[in-house]
Amino acid sequence: MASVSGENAVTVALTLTEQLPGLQIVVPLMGAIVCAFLRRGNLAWLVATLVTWSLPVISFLLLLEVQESGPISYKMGGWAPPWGIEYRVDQLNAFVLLLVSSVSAVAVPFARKSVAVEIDSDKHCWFYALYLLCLTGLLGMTITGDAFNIFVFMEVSSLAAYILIALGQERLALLSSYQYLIMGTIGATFYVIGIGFLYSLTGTLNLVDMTGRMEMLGLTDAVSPSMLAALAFIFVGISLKLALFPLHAWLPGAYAHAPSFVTVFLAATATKVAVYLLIRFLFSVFPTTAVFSELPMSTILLVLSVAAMFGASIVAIFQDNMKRMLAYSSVAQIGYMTLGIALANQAGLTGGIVHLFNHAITKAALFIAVGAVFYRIHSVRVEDWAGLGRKMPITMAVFALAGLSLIGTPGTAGFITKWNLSLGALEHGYWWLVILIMLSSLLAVVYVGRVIEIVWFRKPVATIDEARSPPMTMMVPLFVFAVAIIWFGLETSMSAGYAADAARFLLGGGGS
Amino acid sequence: MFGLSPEQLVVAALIIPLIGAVAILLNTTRPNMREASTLVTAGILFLVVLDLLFAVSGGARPEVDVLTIQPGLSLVFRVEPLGMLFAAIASGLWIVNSIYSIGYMRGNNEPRQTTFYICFAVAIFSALGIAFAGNLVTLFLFYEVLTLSTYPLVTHKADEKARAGGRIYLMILLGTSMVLLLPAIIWTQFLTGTTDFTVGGILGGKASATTLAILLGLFVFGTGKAALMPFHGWLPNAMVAPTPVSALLHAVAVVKAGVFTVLKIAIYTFGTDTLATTGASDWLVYVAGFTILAGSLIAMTKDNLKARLAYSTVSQLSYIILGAALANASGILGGGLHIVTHAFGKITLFMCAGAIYVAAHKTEISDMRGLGWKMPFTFAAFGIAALSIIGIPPLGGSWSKWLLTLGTADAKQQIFIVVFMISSLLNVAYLLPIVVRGFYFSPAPSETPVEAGGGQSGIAEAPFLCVFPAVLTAFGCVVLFVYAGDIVAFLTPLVDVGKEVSNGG
Amino acid sequence: MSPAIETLITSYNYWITIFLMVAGLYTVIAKDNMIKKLVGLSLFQTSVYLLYLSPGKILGGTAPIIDPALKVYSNPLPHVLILTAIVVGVATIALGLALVVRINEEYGTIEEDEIFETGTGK
Amino acid sequence: MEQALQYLSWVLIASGSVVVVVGALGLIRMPDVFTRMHAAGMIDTMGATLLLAGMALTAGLSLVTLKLLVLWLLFIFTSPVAGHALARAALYAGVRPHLNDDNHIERVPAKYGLFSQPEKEQ
Amino acid sequence: MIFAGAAIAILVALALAVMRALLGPSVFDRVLAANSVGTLAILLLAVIGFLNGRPEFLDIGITYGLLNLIGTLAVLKFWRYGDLSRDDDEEAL
Amino acid sequence: MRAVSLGIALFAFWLLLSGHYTLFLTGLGFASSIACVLVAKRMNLIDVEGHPIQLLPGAMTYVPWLVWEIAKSTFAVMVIVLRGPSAISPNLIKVKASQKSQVGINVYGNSITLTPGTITVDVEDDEFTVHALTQSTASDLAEGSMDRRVVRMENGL
Amino acid sequence: MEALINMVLLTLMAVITVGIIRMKSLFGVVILGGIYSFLMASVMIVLDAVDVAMTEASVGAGVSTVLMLAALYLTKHEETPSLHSPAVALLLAAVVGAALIYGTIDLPPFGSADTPVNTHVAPRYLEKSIPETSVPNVVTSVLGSYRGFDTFGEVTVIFTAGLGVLLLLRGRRKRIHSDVETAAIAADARDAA
Amino acid sequence: MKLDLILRVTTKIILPFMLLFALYVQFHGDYGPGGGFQAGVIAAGMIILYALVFGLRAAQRVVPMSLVQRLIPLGVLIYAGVGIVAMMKGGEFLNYSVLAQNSVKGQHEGILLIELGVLVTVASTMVGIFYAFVERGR
Ligand code: NA
Ligand code: NA
Repeated sequence: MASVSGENAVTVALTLTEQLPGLQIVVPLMGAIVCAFLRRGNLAWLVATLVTWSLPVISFLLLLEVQESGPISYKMGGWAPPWGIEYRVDQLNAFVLLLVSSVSAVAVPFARKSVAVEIDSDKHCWFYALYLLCLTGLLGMTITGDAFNIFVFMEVSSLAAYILIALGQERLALLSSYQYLIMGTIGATFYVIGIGFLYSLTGTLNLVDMTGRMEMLGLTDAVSPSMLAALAFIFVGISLKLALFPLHAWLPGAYAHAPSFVTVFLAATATKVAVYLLIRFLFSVFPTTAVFSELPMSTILLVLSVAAMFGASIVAIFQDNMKRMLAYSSVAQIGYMTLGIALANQAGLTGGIVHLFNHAITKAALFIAVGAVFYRIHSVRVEDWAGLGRKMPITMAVFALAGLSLIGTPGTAGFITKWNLSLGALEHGYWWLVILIMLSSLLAVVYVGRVIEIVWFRKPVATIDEARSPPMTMMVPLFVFAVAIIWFGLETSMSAGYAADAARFLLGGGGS
Repeated sequence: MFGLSPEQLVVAALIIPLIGAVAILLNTTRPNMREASTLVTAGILFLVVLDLLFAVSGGARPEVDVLTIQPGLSLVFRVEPLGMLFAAIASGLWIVNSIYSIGYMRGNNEPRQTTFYICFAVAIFSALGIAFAGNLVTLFLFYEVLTLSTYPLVTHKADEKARAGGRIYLMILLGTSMVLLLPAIIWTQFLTGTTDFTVGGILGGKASATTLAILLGLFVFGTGKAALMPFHGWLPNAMVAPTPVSALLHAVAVVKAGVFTVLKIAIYTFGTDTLATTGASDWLVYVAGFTILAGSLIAMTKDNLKARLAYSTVSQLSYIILGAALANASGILGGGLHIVTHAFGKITLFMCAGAIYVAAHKTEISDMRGLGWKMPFTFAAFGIAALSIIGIPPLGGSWSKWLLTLGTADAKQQIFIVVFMISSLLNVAYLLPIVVRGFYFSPAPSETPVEAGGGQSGIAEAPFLCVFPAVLTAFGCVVLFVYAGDIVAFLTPLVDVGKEVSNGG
Repeated sequence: MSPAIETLITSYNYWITIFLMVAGLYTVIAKDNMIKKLVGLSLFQTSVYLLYLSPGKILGGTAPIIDPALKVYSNPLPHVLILTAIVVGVATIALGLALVVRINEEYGTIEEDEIFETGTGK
Repeated sequence: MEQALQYLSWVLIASGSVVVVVGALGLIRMPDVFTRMHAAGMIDTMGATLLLAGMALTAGLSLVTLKLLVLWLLFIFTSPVAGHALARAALYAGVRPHLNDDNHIERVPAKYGLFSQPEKEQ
Repeated sequence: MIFAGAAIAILVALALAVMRALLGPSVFDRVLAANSVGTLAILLLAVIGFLNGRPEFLDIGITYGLLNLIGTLAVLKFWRYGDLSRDDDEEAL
Repeated sequence: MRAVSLGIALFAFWLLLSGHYTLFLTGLGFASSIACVLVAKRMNLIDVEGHPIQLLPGAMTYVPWLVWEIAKSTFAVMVIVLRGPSAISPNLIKVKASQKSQVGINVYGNSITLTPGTITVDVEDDEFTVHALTQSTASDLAEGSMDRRVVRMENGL
Repeated sequence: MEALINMVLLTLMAVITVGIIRMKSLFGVVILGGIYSFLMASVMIVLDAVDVAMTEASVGAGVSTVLMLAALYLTKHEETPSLHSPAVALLLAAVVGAALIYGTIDLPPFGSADTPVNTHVAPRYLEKSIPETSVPNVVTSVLGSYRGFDTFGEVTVIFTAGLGVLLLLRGRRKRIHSDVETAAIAADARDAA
Repeated sequence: MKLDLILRVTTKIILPFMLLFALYVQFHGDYGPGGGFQAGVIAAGMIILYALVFGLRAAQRVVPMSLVQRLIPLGVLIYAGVGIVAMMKGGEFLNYSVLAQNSVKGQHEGILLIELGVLVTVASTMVGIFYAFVERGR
């Protein structure tokens, strides 16, 4: 529109619909700025909540538009790609945008009471500002079509996340934050190195243009050394961010010691966006066929995924800290997502992508339940929860339900993932992989079952004397996620349906 | 009876237990109302199921498509005779078991009774879901719900032993179903593009004999509730639960759901002809035969009454699996009938065991000498049920064993006639002595029995609500002998249509 | 200049870049002192600047500030990217230092091995 | 005239270069931090002055020359401050200058305190 | 050509200063060396400008000089007091 | 008055740096100069010390003299550096500053440091502690010609 | 000549880096870090990245030094010898180094004008900066306009870090030293093993 | 003991010029190296130098922490504000061309404004971080 050339350019005014991609980022960012100016914590929470609630509306409209008329391009600053930064929404990231924004929207009311007890009151406004910044960063990484812009917003979200984690009450929060900072920065730097190679090879930073240039310059037929190095660095960099086993060391501490709301938020969104990036690069930036047929990419991912599914689950079994246990469970669950990538066929990729969503709602529910308990009894040690089922029946029931989803029981969202992953595995003839997927679920039975047993079938301990149902701002998100877990276990046109669209899109055209 | 269409009846049958569960929950603080809710629900449900039974015997095959989760993954109910039979037993025995539960739970002053009745109702709901499931996915869903809803019942006592039993229960049932059954279902979906239960089966011609044999293995071992060795361990361990729960597990819902699933898969997923022609199930005959014998032998060694009954169940379930594995008309019909006859026999035995525990606090067989004179009704009922299990006319169990024997002959597996005979002898050896001890020995002089009610020689039965149901079901065992033919006739479409299909094809 | 020397000269940039990267990464991983680790992280990040700037340099070109008298300019895009990277880097280091200060307050040490191997430090 | 200025410029730059190198050499050769400061000071003052002046002559009367003047002023203002601060801090921190006689410790004013290990880095 | 000579001289001086920075031994030796590196960097910058025929980027040199001063004073102030900004009623640098 | 003078100096500095004399940029320069003056005022920088215009006339002659002094000393120190450590005889001496103003003392102290061979190590009221590289630089300083030159500059000569 | 200056500066940077790694005094590390930045900035000048050089000098030699010193004041000045062997780190770093060397094998030659980098997107900036934005410094026009959104993100990063440092350092000290902390640390160590 | 004379007098002289230099760098980013970020660092450096020599309390009298805390988000607000105004005028976020009648003029103004935003945030953040560290030691 504004590819101006000196003279008075005739600008065609964009409609509100056309502005949506920009608004997806601008709205939360303005929210963050407003919160930074505010002085009253409750007001900041209100701003954060309203802002967060507006985001799923935007992403849903974007998704509808993508479904209807294909990828949307939004020229930041009015400059056409590859000269300017392009926001590009297609089937894949429209789904991820909706995921991130809607899960955040459901979770954000939980923050009110939780933050009130866990964070010093003079820090509330900036806490919410940082939360919105983190959200902005995640959405920005997802929506942008520019490789370097991904890095910038990755850092926005990462820095905000480091701070949010450090605000946890225990001193271990600081240590975890520091370790996350180191690992996260190494990851981001690896990513930048990889992009540096790609830029050197193609001369562009726009993802779509990059693919086009690779074809034009004949880089797609075989994987050249520089291309391989680019792939390796981007892969390792993103894997650090998504906590792919064995690069997951930062995650358990970060999740375990962050303030409850931060854990809920990060567990539900942060790693998902990183997985999205991996999918984006493997399926739509790099020459997919070359990467998957010439290189042992599938094998590497498969092995690491299975290692995550088992290794992390086994470690989770031995955790006494609930948050830490769920954090290790997250590492294991990330294995399912990457497994879907490794399978690289319609059903498998659908399973991997839909698990982004299914795991998000499941883990959000679990961590909210943990946060609600912490709000009442100030402990996340499983031993201190004995008999809690009597005192906080609904919370614990939702915990159990979400636990079932983690296990992958039919009727819950988690089942859908395993169903599709297994179909994907069978398509390759990997019947043993199906058994492995199910065996790893069995490990989830062990660690979820242990908690359920302690909570429901143990004599109450003194620590839970004070326990009672959590406040409404916690109950409502909990309830919504519980309904979502069942809903998306039974009616999947919104989850698996869109995931399948995205997978088809990725496998079909090989990219945008 | 209710003026509802068969489809509406299916929906009603599924919803009623849930409504009952809510009613129970709402009456948490009013025990009488709570128990009344249970009974009323069970009664209405039974009537609805009966209504449906008549419809089905009249040839109706109601089908309810609930929803499509994603392409190839849907929740469907489709009623056919075998499932109808299972539903009828489950809902019918629920009434009896509820009456018994009230007596038992009140008599023992058990805690957390509301949870107990709710879980019971949900378990019945899942049993009906399994019975009416129109495809493997639906069946699997309710199969898992059944496991989960019965887990709190098994762990009811909430002591370390109960928790351990619960752990084993959950791990084996969830474990086998997730690691073996679910992959089998997904594999089936992958091979055939559907998981619908179809007359004549869906796997015929879709895979090699070896694949089918492996798949059958996944299915059969994956159905941990069928307690085929080596996945039987949960059943004895679940004995820590209160007796009504044992009755539920052994007779009403859980193990029946297991063997029902095996039969259903054999008939509707593989198709008896496919199994017979490919020989995919040949190996299973031997595993089932082994379990029959091994179960009985172990039962012999148990002094704890419930443990002995548990191994008896392990053994008896494999009769049904063997019927499925034989893959011929007699085998299938015998298996189907055995579900019914064993249900009546075993529930009677368990209710008697519970009555003995409530009245005399005895759990070990060796302690029960002379108890029969104090508890004559209980021991009489026990005796009748034991004879039915052994397979002695004029009791129901004799028919099902006879049909199964015919099945082995049809399948040219006469060796299993010997297995049946040995097993029956073992049955005699481990069941009858209990009755005999009860009636023919007086208590050992060394013992100083502390009697619950009355003196040394007086009648000291358990509460009426405990004993009456047992007597009722014992009577059922007798009645079944008379009506076995009707049941077989009701089940005949299973094998008839199969023949038609095979003839046509 | 002979082509061989020219090759040496041009690849020298990459050699040193790689050396700096490896040295930085080594420092981050090997050192236990948290400030030293941050210094290593900083070195690692800084070395990336060269990776970007080197390909953008055109020998004989000058800074990309348009002057009617000049024709050949080096590529401005890597400069822009690296400006952003520098800022991101310093922001990260500042945050890391703040964390280290707090960790020192809580644990009485900034040596990772002391915290992890002797329990809780102080 | 122009030629003469050019030569003068060269002379200035050449001598500036010499000063710079000798100053840096002094940085290595002198025995302690104070004496090294004298050498390093030459780079900031005379070295910079000569080089900047030489460049200014090359540039002629232009904006560049004016900026060179600003740069020179900057050196003249900041160099002695930094040098003074350095010497003072060193002295207060206990670095003892090597003086030309043996009893130099006594010759250091008492207010700087008594120190045992003059050149140890803390 | 004379600028090339100057550049080489400055590089030699830089190398020597770097050497002193590495050798120390005291922190003040290193600060001194760092200060000299700053100065030499400014001079080198100017010389490179003349070598390339674009000498107008001397602003960068001014920036170097100012921040070099800040850095040096910060180190020294810190070394003297362990605090970067004593208030004026306390003892200052 | 001093503020106006500082403002003019700053604006002159801007013009010296700018090189782009459009109305817009010059206006910005003017505004910037005013802004800087305001900040300087807030920081209490504008006084005899912070903006010593009174020294300007004297500096006209003092600076060339100082540069020449620096040149001479540089040569001397270069010789010493080349001869090696054996040529030095470091000294710590006290020097009296006879300037009346603080700025004057400052100029003297900085001049000492600027001249290779001597460094002002410490200032206490009007007494400097000076580190001298050799006996001769010490005695040159003690002789006091620089002190007198700075006083002369202070007086505007 | 440019290339020679470049090489010497890069060599000095490598030398300084070794010094930084080996030096135990964190003070020395900070000072050497400042030197490193000056050298890096000079390399950037050689590479024609004048804006970057200005930034690197002000950040590296100014801001970083001050911040590091401030942190050192609040912590401690000396690095203690490590308890582990650096073998793993060395191995990892070597692997990364090998990957980097491998990756540069077929990168376009240094300094050449007809590489993809210098022919694809960049020429348009150089050509159109003045007509489209009237800004002769192309770095500024790309930074401010063509890729102004990146710069916006960059400002957001600073904003975030600013909030973060202030939140962390202006807050109270923590008081909860959980009694299970030792266990958690032990668990970490075990998981890492 | 009083402030060291040499430091005090010299920094007093340099400081105003340093600030002016920062503004020069800010406004000449179009023509030469520099811009909001570099200017912000130099301006912050001026405050830091002032604090180094005259003490933290003196510096905070001139630039109080409360002001810094407002300025940090203000800069981002200026930047985002330019983008949003562009959106409201019918262009994309940060499309400066629509800011004025003439797109080139719009671009020029836009760049000027966003550089101002960068300056504000960078300078205030650097000062804020410095304050935070130094205060922590008290
Ligand atoms: Na001197
Ligand atoms: Na600029």
